[in-house]
Amino acid sequence: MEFSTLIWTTIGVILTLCVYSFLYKDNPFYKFAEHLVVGASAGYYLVIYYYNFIDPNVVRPVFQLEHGGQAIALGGFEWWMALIPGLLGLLLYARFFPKIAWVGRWPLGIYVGGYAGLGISPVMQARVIDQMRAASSPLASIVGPGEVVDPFAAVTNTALGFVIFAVMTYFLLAKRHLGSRGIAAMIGVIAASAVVGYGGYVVLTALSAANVVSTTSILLVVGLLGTLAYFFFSLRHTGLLGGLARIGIVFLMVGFGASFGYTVMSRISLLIGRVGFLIDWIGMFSS
Amino acid sequence: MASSMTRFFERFLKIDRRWIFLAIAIAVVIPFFAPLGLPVDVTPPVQRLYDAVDELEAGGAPLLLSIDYTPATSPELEPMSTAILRHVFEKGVRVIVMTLHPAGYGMAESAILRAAEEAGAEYGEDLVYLGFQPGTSAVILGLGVNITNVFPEDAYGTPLSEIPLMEGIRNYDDIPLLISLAGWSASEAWVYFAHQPYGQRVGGGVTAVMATDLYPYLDSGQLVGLLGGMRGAAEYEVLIGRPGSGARGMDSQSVIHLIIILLIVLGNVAYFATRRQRKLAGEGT
Amino acid sequence: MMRASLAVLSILVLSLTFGWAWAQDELVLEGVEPALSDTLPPDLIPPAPAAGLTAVDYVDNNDSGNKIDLSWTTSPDDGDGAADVTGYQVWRSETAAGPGDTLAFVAAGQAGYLDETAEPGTPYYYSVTAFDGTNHSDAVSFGPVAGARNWFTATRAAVLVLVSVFFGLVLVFTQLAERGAKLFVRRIPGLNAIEEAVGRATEMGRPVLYVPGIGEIDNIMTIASLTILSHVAKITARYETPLIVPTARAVVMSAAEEVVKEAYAEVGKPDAYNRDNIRYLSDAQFAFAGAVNGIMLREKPAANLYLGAFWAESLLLAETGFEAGAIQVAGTAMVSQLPFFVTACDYTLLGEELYAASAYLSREPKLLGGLKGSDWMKVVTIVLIAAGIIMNLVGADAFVEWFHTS
Amino acid sequence: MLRRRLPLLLCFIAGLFMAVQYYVPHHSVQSAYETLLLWLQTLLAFAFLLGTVSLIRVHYHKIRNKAADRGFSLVMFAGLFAMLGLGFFHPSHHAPGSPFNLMFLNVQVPIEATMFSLLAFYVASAAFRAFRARTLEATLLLVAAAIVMLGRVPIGEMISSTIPEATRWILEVPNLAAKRGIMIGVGLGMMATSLKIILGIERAWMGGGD
Repeated sequence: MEFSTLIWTTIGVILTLCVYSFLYKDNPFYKFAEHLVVGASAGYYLVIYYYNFIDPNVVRPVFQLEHGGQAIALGGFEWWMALIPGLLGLLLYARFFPKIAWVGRWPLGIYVGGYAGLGISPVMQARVIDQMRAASSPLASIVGPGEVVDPFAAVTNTALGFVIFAVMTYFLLAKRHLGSRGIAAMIGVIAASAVVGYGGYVVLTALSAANVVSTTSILLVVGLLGTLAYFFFSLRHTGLLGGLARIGIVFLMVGFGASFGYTVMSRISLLIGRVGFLIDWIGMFSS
Repeated sequence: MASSMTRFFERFLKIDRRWIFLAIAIAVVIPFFAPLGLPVDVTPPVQRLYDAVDELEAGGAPLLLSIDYTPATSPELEPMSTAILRHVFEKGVRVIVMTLHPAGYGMAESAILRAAEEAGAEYGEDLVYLGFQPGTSAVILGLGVNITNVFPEDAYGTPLSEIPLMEGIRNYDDIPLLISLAGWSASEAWVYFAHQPYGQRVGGGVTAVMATDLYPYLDSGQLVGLLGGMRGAAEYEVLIGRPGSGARGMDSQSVIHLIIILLIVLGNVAYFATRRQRKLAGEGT
Repeated sequence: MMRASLAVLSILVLSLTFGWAWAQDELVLEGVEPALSDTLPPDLIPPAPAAGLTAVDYVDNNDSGNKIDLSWTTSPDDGDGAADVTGYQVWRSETAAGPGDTLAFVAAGQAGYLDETAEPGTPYYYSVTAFDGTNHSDAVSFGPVAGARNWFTATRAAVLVLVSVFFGLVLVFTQLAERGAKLFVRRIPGLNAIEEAVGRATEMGRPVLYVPGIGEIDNIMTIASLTILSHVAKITARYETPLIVPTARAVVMSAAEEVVKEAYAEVGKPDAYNRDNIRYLSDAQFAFAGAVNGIMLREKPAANLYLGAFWAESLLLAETGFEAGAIQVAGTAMVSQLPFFVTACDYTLLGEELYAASAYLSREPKLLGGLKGSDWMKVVTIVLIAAGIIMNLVGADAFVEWFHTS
Repeated sequence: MLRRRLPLLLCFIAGLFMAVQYYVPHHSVQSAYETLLLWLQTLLAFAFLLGTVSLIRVHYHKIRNKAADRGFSLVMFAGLFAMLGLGFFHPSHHAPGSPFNLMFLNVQVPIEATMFSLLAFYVASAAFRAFRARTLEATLLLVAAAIVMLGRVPIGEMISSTIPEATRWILEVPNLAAKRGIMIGVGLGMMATSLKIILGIERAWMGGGD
């Protein structure tokens, strides 16, 4: 193994340990690494921006009349097209001179407005239209063609169908029929919820057996409806909307649970990566 | 008796957290020296991405791989770039590499150098590295019009017109598949600005933190496949039959997940046990 | 002393690396040599021609009349058996007479080509010949065909309609709010939780800690947080409960100062305002979290409110606050941080609830307009999903296809 | 006029043009669009570097004012100048495997990667000391989290094959539905903000002053 690789890696190891010293408590070694990386990354970004963008797209076309290996004419269209945005870009730095700081707003206006305008339609397509299209497909399934339906999903989907119909009915009736009317009304409402829930369950099972609508599709739509209901602020959360919002919060919490698990996984992966790095470094000496 | 139990739990909850840190550190190190060799199953989002790459023709239209991750998330994403590059070089699929993040520049370069050296891939024929361009959405949209508008030259200053691989490659029409590896919103930007306007097929590799949020894009087909975190990389390594640093980490991951679940359970048991006691004592919660 | 030596040490380490790196050898990219291969034997018989050439104006999302789509039936000598054809040559001319200029060479087995270089509105004549490496077959021709200049991408009509509907809703509600119409927004339960927490701190005679996140001042979560801060400051001012606001951005600190000072003045307690309680701690994420944790342990606030943009530091803050036994209320639209807040805090405002709370409190037209517009657009979305399901079930493909925009 | 109206007007024109060109394939519009895209890229490149200038100013002032922690500001400058030196003046700065890149890979990468890996320890400690199933919501969340955490590591499969199945169901049904709802809500918020910026209703980007 090359000596230079060992030196470089050892620098990395020392800096890694500096950062880990923060676990004991905040200390100068950690602060050293923290400030070093702030400076180094700023320098790195500056160099990368210069060589990848500013040099080939602004400096060379304007001063050396060359762009992407092609010669361009001084004062020609391409020359102006490199010069104007370059000058506009420089105007951004007017903010560091209080007297003319306002000049920096011109390029900023183009920049902020341009990016705002670019995003609108693709976001509508990606986050609304295509999601609507996916949500309205009646035979969504978590198994692809040729895969085996796993028993867990089949059972859970239909069972949840029951729960959802029951909860909805409960909230629908609870507003009007509960309150001060006592135990009898309560039992009545619960019984009605159970009956409707079972009815829903039967209908769902039949539909999915006949391959008209899959239970997954229905759950996805109900979950989406519930989530949107939870984030609907123009009406009070009572009655049907309240029921939907309750269902929504259940879906949201399970979704956040998944995020939680994955986030924990992510953090641990980062630690594993660093530990792997340290162990490989130790391994360098034995080879 | 109950009170001694409670007292134990109270003291237990108050232990210096540096003991927990130490336990985690030990738990993560041990599997490196005593591997459990647990098997990794492949899940559909990974399988779909693998299939999409596997369908590419050797020497045909290239894969565009955007290595958009930064050092902070590299332990999760670097195994992905390594696995994907090994896969394409083994199959003889040509690949164009680029990045949307300045810090991705160095990450991409080191990934390419390693993989190309290992597979004996030739620069300019089997792969080309376009480097970095700023402006995320403007870059992605620009590539749909004409790649040379955005990248007049490759990362090392060679005009694209002089690179054999780039011959006949004008825009997304000539690129059957695009994969972005990122620990930030780059994957979504590729969906917005390459898939939506140009119908480009986009696959993603992201940190586990972001993976669950992208599932709706998988279901709707806006993403052809998704690698989520180190586990996603491990699955891809299984598919190409070359276990790497993703698979190596799965043992430690298993052990620590168990420990964390255990800690949550213990913490809750201790909390509820002491809370009842506190309630009885009239202190409230 | 120690700092100085640290600086010297760092410069020393760096200059050593630097100088040493300098001495390293340069790495050079290897040049690329194209390989030549020409192994076809000479051949005197031309292949049979392709047939049935057609050319149509090709329309897609990015077409301005410059694309013509060609298709043909491959030559009988292409593929199975003869395998004589090596490819097809595509020609384009502006007159019916000649083959014109070579446009492209297409590999054997291909039965089509997309011309993307047509001048919009110009009629062209196309012809295709089969080629075996030496000889061309007879040409098969088609024409004239011209690409039409397009002013509207019809495939994206659905996007335009939905964007217009949504923006219409936002603007109408903004106008209504500006004219003073009473737009109903339900009270967010999280606001009650915040008020209860502040009330509890007052009872206990301990301070309230309000963290507005580590976002910049132009982050909409930070802006929403400052609105809620004003509300909280009015309550603490009334009861003269100390309000500590640690910030990670200098600009956010000065904005927070303004907000709190104004709130104290508004309830007639300008003297109770303590400038030292609005603090700038550090721009660095972990250093900031460490400093806030220090405040929690030393000054023992009874209520911790985390509202704004949070990243990984959410975990560190919520854990220490929980340990210290404070009532905690959080709110952020950073989805990846919400799970930690939900499990470690007493109440959490989820995502859009943060904005809704700020619109509810401030009644500012631009906030209300966005909120109400989004609300009713969600209803439109649900209606369209329902319609989509029905249309899918009855097989009304035209409706479903209209929303296929990419 | 030049100070407030012109920037708002430029913002309006650029925004409106970029929004409308999406529907107009005519080449006159598309070539203007291609030009503006390049301009936006250039402006972003210059804007990104504003942060570097601010950074230098802050640390320069710290050193000049003899602030208590100015030693670390020197460390920052050492890192900055080392990178700039290797990047701009080293003879092989622009080739693969250059010392510039080695410094990136062995200084910047280890520090940044390690900083985020600290969170693994904090998650573990918070798991024990702060994540409580105090409400129905939190309980649901923690149960789902535990299933997913087990289901995504090989050991979960060994305990029971139901765990990975349940994990997949959680991810592809309830998680998907909830995230889709959030996705739509957030998307609408993004578009509303863009609209307000283009129309000059939202002008926080202009900063204060006249």
